[in-house]
Amino acid sequence: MANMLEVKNIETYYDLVYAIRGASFAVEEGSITAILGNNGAGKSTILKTIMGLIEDQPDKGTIEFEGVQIQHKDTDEIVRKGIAYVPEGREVFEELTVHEHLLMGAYTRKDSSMIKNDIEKVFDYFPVLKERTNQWAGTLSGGEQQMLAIGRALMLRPRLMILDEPSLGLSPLLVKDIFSIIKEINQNGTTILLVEQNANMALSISSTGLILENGRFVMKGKSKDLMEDKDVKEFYLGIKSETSAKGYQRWKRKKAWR
Amino acid sequence: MIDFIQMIVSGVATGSTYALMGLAMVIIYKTSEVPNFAQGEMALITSYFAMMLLTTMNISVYLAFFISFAFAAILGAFLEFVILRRAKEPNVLGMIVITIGIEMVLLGFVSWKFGAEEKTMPFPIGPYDGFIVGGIYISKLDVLTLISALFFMIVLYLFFKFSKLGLAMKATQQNSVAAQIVGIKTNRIMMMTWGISSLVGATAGLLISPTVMQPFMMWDPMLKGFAAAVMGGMTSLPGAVIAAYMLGIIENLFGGYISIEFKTVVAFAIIVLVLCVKPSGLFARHYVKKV
Amino acid sequence: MEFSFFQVDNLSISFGGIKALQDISFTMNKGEIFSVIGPNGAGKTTLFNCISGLYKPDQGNIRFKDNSIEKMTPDKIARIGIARTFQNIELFDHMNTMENIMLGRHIHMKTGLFKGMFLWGKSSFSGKEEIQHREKVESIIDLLELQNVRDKFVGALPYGTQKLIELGRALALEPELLLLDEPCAGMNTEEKQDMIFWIKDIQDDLGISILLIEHDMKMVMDISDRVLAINFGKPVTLGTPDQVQQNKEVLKAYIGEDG
Amino acid sequence: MDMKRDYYEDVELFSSPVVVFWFIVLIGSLYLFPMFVDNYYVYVANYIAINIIVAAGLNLLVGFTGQISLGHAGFFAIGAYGTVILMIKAGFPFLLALPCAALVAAGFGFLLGLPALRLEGPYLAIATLGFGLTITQIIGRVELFGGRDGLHAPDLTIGPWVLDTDKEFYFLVITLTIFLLLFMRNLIKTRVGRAFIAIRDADIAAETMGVNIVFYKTLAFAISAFYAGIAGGMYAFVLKFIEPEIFTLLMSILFLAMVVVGGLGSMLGSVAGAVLLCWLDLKLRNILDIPYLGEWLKDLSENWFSITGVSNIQYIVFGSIMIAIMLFEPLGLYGIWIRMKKYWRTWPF
Amino acid sequence: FAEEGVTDTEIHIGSYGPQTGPAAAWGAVPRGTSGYFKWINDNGGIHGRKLVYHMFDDGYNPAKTKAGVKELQEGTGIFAWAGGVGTSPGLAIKGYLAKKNVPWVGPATGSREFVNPPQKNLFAVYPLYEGEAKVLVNYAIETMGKKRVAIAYLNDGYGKNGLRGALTSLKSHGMESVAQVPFEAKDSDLKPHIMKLRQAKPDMVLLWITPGQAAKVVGISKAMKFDTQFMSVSTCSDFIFMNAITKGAWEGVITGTFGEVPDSKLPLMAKYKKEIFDKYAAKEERWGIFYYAGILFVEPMIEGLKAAGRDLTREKFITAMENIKGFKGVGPEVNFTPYKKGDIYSRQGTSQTFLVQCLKNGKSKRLTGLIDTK
Ligand SMILES: Nc1ncnc2c1ncn2[C@@H]1O[C@H](COP(=O)(O)OP(=O)(O)OP(=O)(O)O)[C@@H](O)[C@H]1O
Ligand SMILES: Nc1ncnc2c1ncn2[C@@H]1O[C@H](COP(=O)(O)OP(=O)(O)OP(=O)(O)O)[C@@H](O)[C@H]1O
Ligand SMILES: [Mg+2]
Ligand SMILES: [Mg+2]
Repeated sequence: MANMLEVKNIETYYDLVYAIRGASFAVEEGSITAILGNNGAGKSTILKTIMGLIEDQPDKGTIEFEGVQIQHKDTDEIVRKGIAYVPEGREVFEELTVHEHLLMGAYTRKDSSMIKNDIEKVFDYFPVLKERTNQWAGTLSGGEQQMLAIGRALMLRPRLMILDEPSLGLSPLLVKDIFSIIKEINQNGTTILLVEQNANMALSISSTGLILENGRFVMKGKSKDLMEDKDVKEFYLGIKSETSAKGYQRWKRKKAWR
Repeated sequence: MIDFIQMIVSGVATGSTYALMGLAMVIIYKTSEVPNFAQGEMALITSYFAMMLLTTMNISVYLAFFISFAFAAILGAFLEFVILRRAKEPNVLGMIVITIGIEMVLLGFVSWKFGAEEKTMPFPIGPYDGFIVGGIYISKLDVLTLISALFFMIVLYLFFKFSKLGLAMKATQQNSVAAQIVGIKTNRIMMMTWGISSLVGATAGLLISPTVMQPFMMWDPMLKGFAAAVMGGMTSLPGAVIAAYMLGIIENLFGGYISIEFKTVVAFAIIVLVLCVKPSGLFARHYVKKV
Repeated sequence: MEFSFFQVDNLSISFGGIKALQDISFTMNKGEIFSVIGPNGAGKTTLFNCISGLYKPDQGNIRFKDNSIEKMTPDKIARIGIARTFQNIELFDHMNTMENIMLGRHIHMKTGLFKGMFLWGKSSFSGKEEIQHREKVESIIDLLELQNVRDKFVGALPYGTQKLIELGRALALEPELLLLDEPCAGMNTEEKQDMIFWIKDIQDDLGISILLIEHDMKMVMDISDRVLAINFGKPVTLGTPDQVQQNKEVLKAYIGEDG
Repeated sequence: MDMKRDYYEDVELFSSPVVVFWFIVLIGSLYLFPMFVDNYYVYVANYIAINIIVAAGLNLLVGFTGQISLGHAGFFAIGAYGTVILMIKAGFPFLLALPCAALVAAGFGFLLGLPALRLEGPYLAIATLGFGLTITQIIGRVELFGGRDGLHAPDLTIGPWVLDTDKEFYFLVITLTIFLLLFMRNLIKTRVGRAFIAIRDADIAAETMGVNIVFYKTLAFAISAFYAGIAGGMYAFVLKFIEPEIFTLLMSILFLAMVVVGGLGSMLGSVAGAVLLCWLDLKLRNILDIPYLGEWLKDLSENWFSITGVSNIQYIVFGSIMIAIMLFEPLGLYGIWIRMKKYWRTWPF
Repeated sequence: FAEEGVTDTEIHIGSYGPQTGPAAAWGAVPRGTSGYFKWINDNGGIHGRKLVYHMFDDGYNPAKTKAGVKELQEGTGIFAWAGGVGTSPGLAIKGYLAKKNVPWVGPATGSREFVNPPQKNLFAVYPLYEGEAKVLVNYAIETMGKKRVAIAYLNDGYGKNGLRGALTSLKSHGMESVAQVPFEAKDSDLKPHIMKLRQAKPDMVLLWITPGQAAKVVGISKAMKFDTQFMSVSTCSDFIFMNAITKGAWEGVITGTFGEVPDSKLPLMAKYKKEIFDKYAAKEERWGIFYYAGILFVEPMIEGLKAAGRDLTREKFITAMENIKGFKGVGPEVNFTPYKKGDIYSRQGTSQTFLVQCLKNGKSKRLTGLIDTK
């Protein structure tokens, strides 16, 4: 299958902080791709770079979406090409209602007749939101905001959906729901790029997995293979940590892959 | 009684000017959370531009006004495009200083070009034309200002209410990053609102000009317009207009019955009182951050 | 009257039409780790906001030690020994890690306006005090292994690190009761493990009682002494982790049918 | 090697002997300055120093506590009038009248801080702006304050000294400025300063950490007003004559601009901002005397603008500089300074 | 040379006035002075010396006035100061110049503070506002038979001086004002003020406010059919201008003058207009009262400089100024006397004014001869 998104050798700086140090990867059309990595590895930074949210970045490298280079384009233009983004930390409009958020999510769409339908669909996915239709997003609970951010992105009917830790702050039940929703969206033809801390879940639904360390990819492969990998098991899936904390088992200082 | 009615009428007249400036401030604040201190001077330069057209070129007033409105809109959009957009990671205070800077540049420019001496703009309706109804004097220019203020309020209100744009503007103000990621062209929206706002403000300037023009003529209307906008809630168009008329009327009644020397400041005292009770103005819901 | 360390009685609060909390009651013993679980929007954070004085409950009391705290201002409540972290990080972005934690020492310090103005080096009153409290802060930094970010502005630090700093800041208050709102959100397995370790440490070594909100069931089950489950603002069940985990309603509404 | 190396350093007044050296050089040259320059420059220095005091105080409010004030000319006026009136009417000596007047200003600051507790952004801007305008209006109407005829400052004596020249006054001004700046610097390094910053960055978190928001917000207003009051009291003696209309909204705006242009939340920035803007404000009137540029501007005026309005170019330059600084460096002059330091440190690589 | 600001070929004179800011309309005054000095220089200067004129913009901000005056006085060295616009800027430097004993002639303000108490170095030429107001009210009562006088005054030194004068006159006639309405310089909405005035049903209203405000008050009052006799201060005596900005409503208003009116037939005025204004003024300058006031205020200074002779010192100059008697330029007669404590007229050179009325098209009609205001 063709690559929908192709990131080649990008480097990103925050002022003088060198955050992404030459990262390349591709997202196949119709696939679910997951990026894993430690705290501060630069996962969010990669996504932000793709979305054109960091001014004048990437410093080097190219980003191609369906064959068109999109680096250094305005965010709204990138969005208009059919990429939806669920940012880390939700980024809701505090003083807009839930309903208004969903309308805004469909801002770029022309087929206004379908919007109502899609709103209903989002409410189907997240019934809580329906009860909160006219509440200001700023006063929603953390998890509700997260649902709203995902719902807003869905409203775009994107070709590619980029999610930054969608399960953050959701209840176990909802985490399961979210992943099945992601799967469902994917089956309906949307390609997914996912950043997750919940490696277990992420790898179980994705086809490709990438592991980021210190701004570089250190491992790429089929998710199935990654799940079998010893290091991944140890560091990301926590398989070895069966002994509970009550046993005071302390994690060894972690060594980085290099 | 006649005095009382006359004071109300005068208050409405004054309020109309405030309302126009208030509307203009609200429009910009709605998208960028910046109180635009250059609002008055943007209107000022448009007024002088209109006067220049009228006195140096032999064209009709209507054409001249039309060109001036276009000028105002372009000026607003231009300022946004050339200056405000270039601000690197702007904070609100930085933006305030930038608009103050713009204000000074425009003021300096007008004073440099046209001098400080008072002038009046040739206009088909004279500044002192009016009619007297039952002993009450109503100035034609004031009526025109009133109509313009209401016209702009209604048109803009409907426009923002029933177009996606109104919501998009609010979204931009709330969180411009989030606005971008739903595909809102925040830059274009900003530019457009600056254009519209400049046009609305310029109307106030143009309607003051037939009476008297000098480089500082827009200060008082701008401040009062700002005050009205704040009292109305800073994001509500009808709020700004209602508050503007309240201020105009209160000022006139206060001046007439209580104390004329504190007339100018009573507006501010009332606003402080209002804000003590409603910290986000009369017509805005107060948002308390949830953690 | 019977004495208990921390006690919530019939707490209710609503926002407009939404009844965020209805009749929540529980008591906590000293030294306990007490968890609150529930679906999103159940009212867990609202409960914390009531305890820390940010919301004034419509009904009910909250008692801490000998004080009735539901009408106190947040700063008073902090002073009598309740500290908290936030679900959506609320750090002071323009301070570095050390200063952020130093703010947690606020209530223990005495420097006021005048003494502050006369900070002439380390032998002045405020200088001495500053140093003394900084030592405390450094020990927290050491405990949470934050040494390599101690001089960095917190705004640009990774999410997980920020959560840790929040914990450090709350610890600096030397509270008797610590409220943790989803301390592990956004952390990977390894980091969660560290966090669990620290929370245990805090309970055991410092003797601080902990009221915890967390969606990671494994963690909740691992470390809590007791668990309260709420849904739609109403209590569902209260008991040991195992009891709660078995509860049908909890399974259905929160964990998911298959457990 | 030792991670805890600056345990004590931060607390010290000076972080190293080198800094002590430069500080002494700076203070020394400040005190020797009047010996080497025309009296006019001493006057300008007094004027600037006074503005520095206001800017430092305002920075505490705006930069550190995150409030905004467009009414500082009001506090400045209270300080000026308070000092003069206490001296003339109540016979206070200057050194007593000045702090008393500043305390009155601080009291007003406290009062203004109360409604300000719940206000933010433009709402606070309008409230403070109204305060500034009201103060001058009241002063202008009350005969005790000399009304619009203004007041003449009495002779300034401190004990046996008569300070009637700019130079003599300079030593007083500069001493006070140095001390007030040091006080401020000390204060913001301690618990109180941290509380201010905490309130600005995340007020709710600060509150739950035990910071009494009501107290600290009003305190910030009060301190800020106190500084403005002290500055105002001295301003009365720089001008020797005060009149309500001196304390305009434009003055408040200029104060705010100093703080923002200098760099929010930076003491050094406030000093730089005050120096730059005051100096520009005084100097730009001579813009036409600049060789070549002046002539060119004159030509330009004759052909395209008006020669009678030519002085207004100073507004254009002033405004442009403000815009330029804010456009390129939101942290203002302080930000530029940081950038330069970084650049030199890595120079020439 | 012996004296500061005087060389073999030059005499340095300083002045200031707002070229920017809300009061910039007054900026024409020092520009008029500038034209006048150029004319003097081109006609041979004074005893072989040219006048070097240093004028700066203070934006009507006293702090800047003081800075500029000090800079010039201490940097360049100024022999004497000429003109200088505004009450509060002037008061901020009055003490400074007194202490240095630098002569100062003709500050462009009619406030009492500049001569009360008199100061050795300071010679005022502008007729006192107080006196002018007195003359106007006297005329209204005595000649026009007005009974109900209302006063609109600007709430500052300028307006208060006018108010004081008007009240003095009323008192001497055993009358009281029917209304006193204060204006703020910044007020732009004047309808409440007009309402206040109208409520008092005056048959004469004295306007001691800014020209722009006066124009508005008269215009709106006419439109409101509030018919009364308006009288106003000499700063509003530029009838052509006032008539233009009121669109003709200024007709009938009576004002005082501080010198000739701009369209005066006086030969000296015509000469000044032709030889100074037409030659030296910028093209957008207007031959209005502010411009020629710049000439009027410093005519006595030139007289004094001439009289002081070639050996110019400040001492001699002051003495020469004190000996000016019955000098007549384009303004009223100027008389100074040797310095005497408590005698304000030893330093207040003019005390005459005459009244004019505005006719159609801004022409003026002289109503009275010169009236002494003492
Ligand atoms: N605004 C910023 N300015 C400077 N440095 C930044 C900024 N944002 C992030 N960084 C740095 O860039 C690096 C990558 O950060 P990023 O947020 O992409 O990590 P992440 O992998 O998403 O971590 P997390 O799991 O915590 O979300 C980190 O070291 C962080 O300190
Ligand atoms: N200030 C407020 N105004 C209106 N509604 C509010 C406010 N605070 C909370 N709510 C509502 O109360 C409910 C409980 O919110 P709360 O934040 O306590 O949920 P939570 O249990 O912490 O959920 P999560 O796990 O998602 O964080 C939510 O539905 C929320 O929308
Ligand atoms: Mg991230
Ligand atoms: Mg929560």
